[in-house]
Amino acid sequence: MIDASLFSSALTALTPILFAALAGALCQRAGVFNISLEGSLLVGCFGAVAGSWYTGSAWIGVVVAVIAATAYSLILAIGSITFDGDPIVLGVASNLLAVGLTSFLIRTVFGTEGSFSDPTLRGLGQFGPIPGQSLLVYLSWLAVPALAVLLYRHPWGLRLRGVGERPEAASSLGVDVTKYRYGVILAGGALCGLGGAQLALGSVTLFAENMTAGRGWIAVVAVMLGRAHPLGVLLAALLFGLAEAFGFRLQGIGLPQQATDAAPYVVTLVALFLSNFKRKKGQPA
Amino acid sequence: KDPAAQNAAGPALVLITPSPVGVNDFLKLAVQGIEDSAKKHNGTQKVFQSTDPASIQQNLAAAVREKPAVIVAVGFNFADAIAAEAERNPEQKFLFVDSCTTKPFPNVTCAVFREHEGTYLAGAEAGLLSKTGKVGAVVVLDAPQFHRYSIPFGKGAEKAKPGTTLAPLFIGGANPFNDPARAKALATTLAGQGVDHVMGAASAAGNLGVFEAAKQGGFFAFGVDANQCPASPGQVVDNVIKRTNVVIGDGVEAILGGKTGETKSYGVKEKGISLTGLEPDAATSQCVVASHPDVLAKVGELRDQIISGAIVVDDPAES
Amino acid sequence: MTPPNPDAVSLRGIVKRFPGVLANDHVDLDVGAGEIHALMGENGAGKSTLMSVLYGLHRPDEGTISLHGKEVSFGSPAQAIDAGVGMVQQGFALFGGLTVTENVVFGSEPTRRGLLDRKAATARVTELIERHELRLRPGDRVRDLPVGLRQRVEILKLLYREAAVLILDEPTAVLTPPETERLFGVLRTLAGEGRTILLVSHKLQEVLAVSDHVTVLRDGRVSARGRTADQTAAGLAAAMTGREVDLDRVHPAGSPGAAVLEARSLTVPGVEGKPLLDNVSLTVRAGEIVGVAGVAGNGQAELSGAITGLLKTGGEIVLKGQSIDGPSVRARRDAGLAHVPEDRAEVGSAPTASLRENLAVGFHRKRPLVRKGFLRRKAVDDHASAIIEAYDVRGAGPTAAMGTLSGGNQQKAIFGRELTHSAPFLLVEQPTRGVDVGAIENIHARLVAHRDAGHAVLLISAELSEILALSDRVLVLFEGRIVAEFTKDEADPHTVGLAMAGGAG
Amino acid sequence: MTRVRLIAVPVVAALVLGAILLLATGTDPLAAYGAILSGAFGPDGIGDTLAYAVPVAGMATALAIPLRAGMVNLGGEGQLVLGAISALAVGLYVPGPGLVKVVLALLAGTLAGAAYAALAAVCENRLGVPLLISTLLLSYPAMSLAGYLVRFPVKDAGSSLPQSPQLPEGARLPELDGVTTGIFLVVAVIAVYAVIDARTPAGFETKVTGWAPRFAIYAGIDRPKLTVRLLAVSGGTAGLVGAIAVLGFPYRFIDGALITPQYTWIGLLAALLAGASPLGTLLAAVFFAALTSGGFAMERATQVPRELTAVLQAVLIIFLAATSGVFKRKARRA
Ligand SMILES: Nc1ncnc2c1ncn2[C@@H]1O[C@H](COP(=O)(O)OP(=O)(O)OP(=O)(O)O)[C@@H](O)[C@H]1O
Ligand SMILES: Nc1ncnc2c1ncn2[C@@H]1O[C@H](COP(=O)(O)OP(=O)(O)OP(=O)(O)O)[C@@H](O)[C@H]1O
Ligand SMILES: [Mg+2]
Ligand SMILES: [Mg+2]
Repeated sequence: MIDASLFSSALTALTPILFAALAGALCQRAGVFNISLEGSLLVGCFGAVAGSWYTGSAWIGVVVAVIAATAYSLILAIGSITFDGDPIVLGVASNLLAVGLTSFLIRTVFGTEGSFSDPTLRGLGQFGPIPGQSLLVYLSWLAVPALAVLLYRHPWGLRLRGVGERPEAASSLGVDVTKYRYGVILAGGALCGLGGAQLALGSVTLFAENMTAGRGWIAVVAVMLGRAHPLGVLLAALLFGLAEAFGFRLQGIGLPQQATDAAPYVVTLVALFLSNFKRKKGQPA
Repeated sequence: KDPAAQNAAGPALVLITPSPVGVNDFLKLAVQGIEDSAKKHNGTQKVFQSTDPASIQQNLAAAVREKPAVIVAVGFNFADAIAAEAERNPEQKFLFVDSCTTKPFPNVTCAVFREHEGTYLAGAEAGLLSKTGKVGAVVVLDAPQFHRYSIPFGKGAEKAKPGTTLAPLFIGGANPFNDPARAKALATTLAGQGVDHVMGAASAAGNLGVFEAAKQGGFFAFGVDANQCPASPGQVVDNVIKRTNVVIGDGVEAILGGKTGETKSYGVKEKGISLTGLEPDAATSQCVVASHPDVLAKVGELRDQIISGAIVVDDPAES
Repeated sequence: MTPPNPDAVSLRGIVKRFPGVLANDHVDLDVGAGEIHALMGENGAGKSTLMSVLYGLHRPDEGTISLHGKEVSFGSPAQAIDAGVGMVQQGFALFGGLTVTENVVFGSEPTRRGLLDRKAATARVTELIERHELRLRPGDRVRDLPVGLRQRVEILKLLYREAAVLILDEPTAVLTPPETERLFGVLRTLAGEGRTILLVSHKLQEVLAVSDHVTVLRDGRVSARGRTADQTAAGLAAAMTGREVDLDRVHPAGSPGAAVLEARSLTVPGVEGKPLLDNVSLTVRAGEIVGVAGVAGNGQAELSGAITGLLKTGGEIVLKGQSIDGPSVRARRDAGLAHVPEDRAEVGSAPTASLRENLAVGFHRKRPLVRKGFLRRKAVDDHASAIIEAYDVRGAGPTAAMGTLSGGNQQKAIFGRELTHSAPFLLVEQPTRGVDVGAIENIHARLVAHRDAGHAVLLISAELSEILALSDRVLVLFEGRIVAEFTKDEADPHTVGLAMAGGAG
Repeated sequence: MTRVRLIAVPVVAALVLGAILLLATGTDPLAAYGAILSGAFGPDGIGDTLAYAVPVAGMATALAIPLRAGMVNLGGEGQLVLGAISALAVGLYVPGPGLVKVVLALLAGTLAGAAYAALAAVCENRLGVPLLISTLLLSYPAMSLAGYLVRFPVKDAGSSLPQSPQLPEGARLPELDGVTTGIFLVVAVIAVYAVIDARTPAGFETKVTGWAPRFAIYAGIDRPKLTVRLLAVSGGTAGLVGAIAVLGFPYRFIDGALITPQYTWIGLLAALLAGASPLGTLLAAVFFAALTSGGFAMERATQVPRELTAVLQAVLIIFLAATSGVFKRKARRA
């Protein structure tokens, strides 16, 4: 049941989720509730494939993915910060927009539907010692300590956390709240772009409608479970990835797919219960 | 609006698909079939693409309002909707491909496939080629209809080389028909368990994930519906092809000729189902199996046995 | 015209408008270096606005700002901070989740190789704490600190930024007399170092005690200014309100009747073993105001939570002979409890909802607002109009959003709503925090009238003078326990103040 | 007047943006918009629009109910599916005359959805998992369970697909011109919601909680209890919508059939857009349904991709959020 390929497939499964969850954590720290991760990932997927296709370079594809997802996250940024719109409305709407827009673009740009791929479409290729993993996988792991340092060892991180806790206080101390919030949302968009690029050019080499299949929502849950700390978020994503990979194994021993599908969600829910239960016990009232 | 359509004197045909055509080989063949038919009968043709059960119903109703000579619907998702429309519109002729209404209707002609025969043959190839004695399948959903791509694969492999075992995995999840990353992860998982030949029935996008896993993991895969070997040359052994275009051509012709209400089943014998490797253009197909003439010879024998009735492949969907 | 020795701060003709409000109307203000300058005025007179203009939070519509004779213009607090202006805002600008050091260096952090230099930060903060005897621990989380210490963190922030001009907006609103004394000690030292201090306060005695000069604003205009030594409390009050105010009114004692509320052994556990509320028992009788004095953070919030049911606690509470320690907030209210909470904006009202709806809350299940299960629109309107009229709630009428009312009017509306219940027992918390002298007079009178109508009142206030003016009995809460009890006659500022500081335990 | 402008400006902006997209793809925008309009409201299209509006408006109302108290239920899909499968099971297995079966099935669907959503509320109250997360997470296992049921114990013997058998003739909700008679139930639910919201203490308490949660608790509103109640009503409504869906054509549960059309998400959007006000939610839901069915009609008529309407819809909401006050989180305080 447990072998190297379990971890390898868990690793593959969790990378896009990890990128998105780090984006979510960053936003959460600055007091922005970001549920548009699913849409950002999907836009990243599309950007990656389009970029790679038109330039013939997967890495330019990654850059395009980052630009596209960052641009897309402007919707949340402008809507929620400049116009003070409700981030949940904007999140739900922009997720639907991502599905509609990428489906629309796949028809108008690639002249096809459902999915786009081509044998000549460049993927990221393998990198490093672990089979089947792209450079972006390692980058996602590096992003964890990098963000932890940024949040807890860099002046920006201190200000960002202050902005998240009491924006009006931060602003009275000369910190430009708007700038920080725009910063985290756009940086989150960029991270989701990387996640989308990994999904569309790292995991596989194609774009399919709605190919994120709920990974952005899992990321939202991971932010919660990981308490918006980069390390916690990593653990949460890892837990989910392992539970999913483990679910595949359970199919192998004869459980119906409909039963194993639920495994990662149930595991996550139980983990949430346990972590909250512990916290409650340690901290009365 | 389309001037060509106005001028055409022949019958009007409408094809309704259950999901966007795009790169879906099965649906692409269906579109090809309707186009060929329209050309052949000097008629017109339209394609309505649906996305979900609600739009299937809408599109079917819209098609009925246009009163074309034949409405062609492909995909099992249409069963209930066609039954309802056929009952309500006894004058309207339907060609229902890939499935049939539970109750027969005089105005509904059905064309179904026996994919399991093709899968069985593909399994035989896998059994012959497998070094590990383990074959697998990555299939969209854990349901009898889709078991036609897994169970017969194991049976064929076992027949070709006794002792070969099958490990099927199903995609499921939030988006089973469009989750290539998950399809790839499942194929990789199978490889981790020692499987070296994987049948891919993971949807149009999903199969590409399976092929990529094969490329990375150095194992082999099988495609479905059309020749998918060019998508990943050197990795795809063979394909279970479904000649939807031919079947639609036949069906439309029969209906226009006045024969309606039948159900015709297409298998290896009727040449509705085949393997790319067994086709005349196998050599140029870029399929791995083309370079294994010995395997093809043995599989050819099995095919003949199926045609003659010496071998009967159980249909998992019947159980 | 230009004085030879320019003032440290000089505001000339400052005008600041908000939609529909002229907050500052050609205000001039000059403050010399080393001076403590008090700024007074009623609620909404424009004090905070003026100070915000000086601190770069608002841009003036007209007028100029000069520092040491040099005209400046601030687009943001960052620029003001750079120019040596620091401000402690009304209601603090601290981050509870961060440590003292982090709060202090926030916005101008020392760095080493691009990263936060925690060592340097801690060293600098420790040094400042020691030099000014602020008695803080740099590593403590601010959310764990009592209000008095938080105030010191704010001061520390200004010192860290080496502000030459310190603005303090109502810094003593939440402090006890000893804490206030300590703060003033620090302010005097800072002034002695040549810094300029601008102090906004409603408290006449404090202003008289600590400031060198005073400016009074009324309706956005300067209504009086001069050397503090030349002022009297009554004169300042008149300048603020435009009328005579009876400042030192101590209300006559009530005539207590039967016990209405009896609480026994109320306990709220704390994080590290030490309970936040420790075995507190008290009784409040009909026709009696019982005042709970104490430094904020000594269990007041827990006591209130225990009585209202907003906090789950151990112990027993009996209201009018009926045990209510199990039941919900609603059951307690039904049993005869009314409550004016400390936090008017978030707890006591719904700022986005209309005044009418805010006033209906609590009455929305009872006749006459409800008949046959349905809310009657007319009854809801009448109810609101009645309270607005009776309590003189001024604003744009019953359909105006609660949040657009001035603070004083919000307080009146909430008072009106809760007093209208005519509940046997009323819990009032900090009824006059941040409220100007005119409004205080009004609120106090209403509380006494409520008591005289035979209701029991428990008054929790950090304002010792308020406790002494109103209470028939005074309880002192210290570290979660009641450490002293005084009758109206026994209670004087000195002894009660001593008990509040733990001197009676 | 200003309200009209608040809505009109974003609508026009979205239309203009859509027109630019259309011109970019070489299509006459007027023809495309005309096709959407006639496809949505023309004699042939209105039925499609209504058929689509029933589940969307139903789900929108289901999600609006807790949203009124500021609680976001992201688990509508699970509740919808669970309601559908429960109703189906009752319709299939409970003996009795048709009408009784239909009533029991509707009831079972409602109860199943209600119980499941209430469970999410309990997760928040007792285990501290925020409602947003608990509803979302619980949704997936419910969908898996329904998939499992129609794959094994409740499978359609005649079919090889993950779908249930059809309900017997008597145990169905009849259709009127392709629209389920369940539409009356949905309208009734919305009417009841509107009255409760505007005229009862319960509706008032819900709104107070939405305005200011701490104020509501202070005023004696028991938030945990209210959460359970609102979620139960929300899930119950979602379950009822599911029950109506399976009791209507094709009279069976097909795995995934209630999920792929995105009824839940579009419903949520409608509810959010309308600030959960009962009539506003209904209007928004019908509007979205019209856009969707009009989109398909447009594609059939002009070959313009139907996704255009999805884009229009989302762009419209984003413009609305950006230009009007309807989504403002909190009115600023003095
Ligand atoms: N941001 C703002 N927007 C609109 N009006 C404001 C704003 N800030 C202050 N005001 C209004 O300006 C006037 C002056 O307010 P300011 O806060 O300066 O009063 P204050 O003297 O500090 O009162 P208090 O004693 O209550 O603190 C008031 O009418 C107030 O409502
Ligand atoms: N942010 C705001 N937006 C709109 N109107 C405001 C705002 N702040 C205050 N107002 C209005 O400005 C008027 C003056 O408010 P202000 O705070 O000066 O009241 P006030 O006369 O000082 O009363 P009080 O003594 O009760 O505080 C009030 O009627 C209030 O409704
Ligand atoms: Mg005021
Ligand atoms: Mg002020």
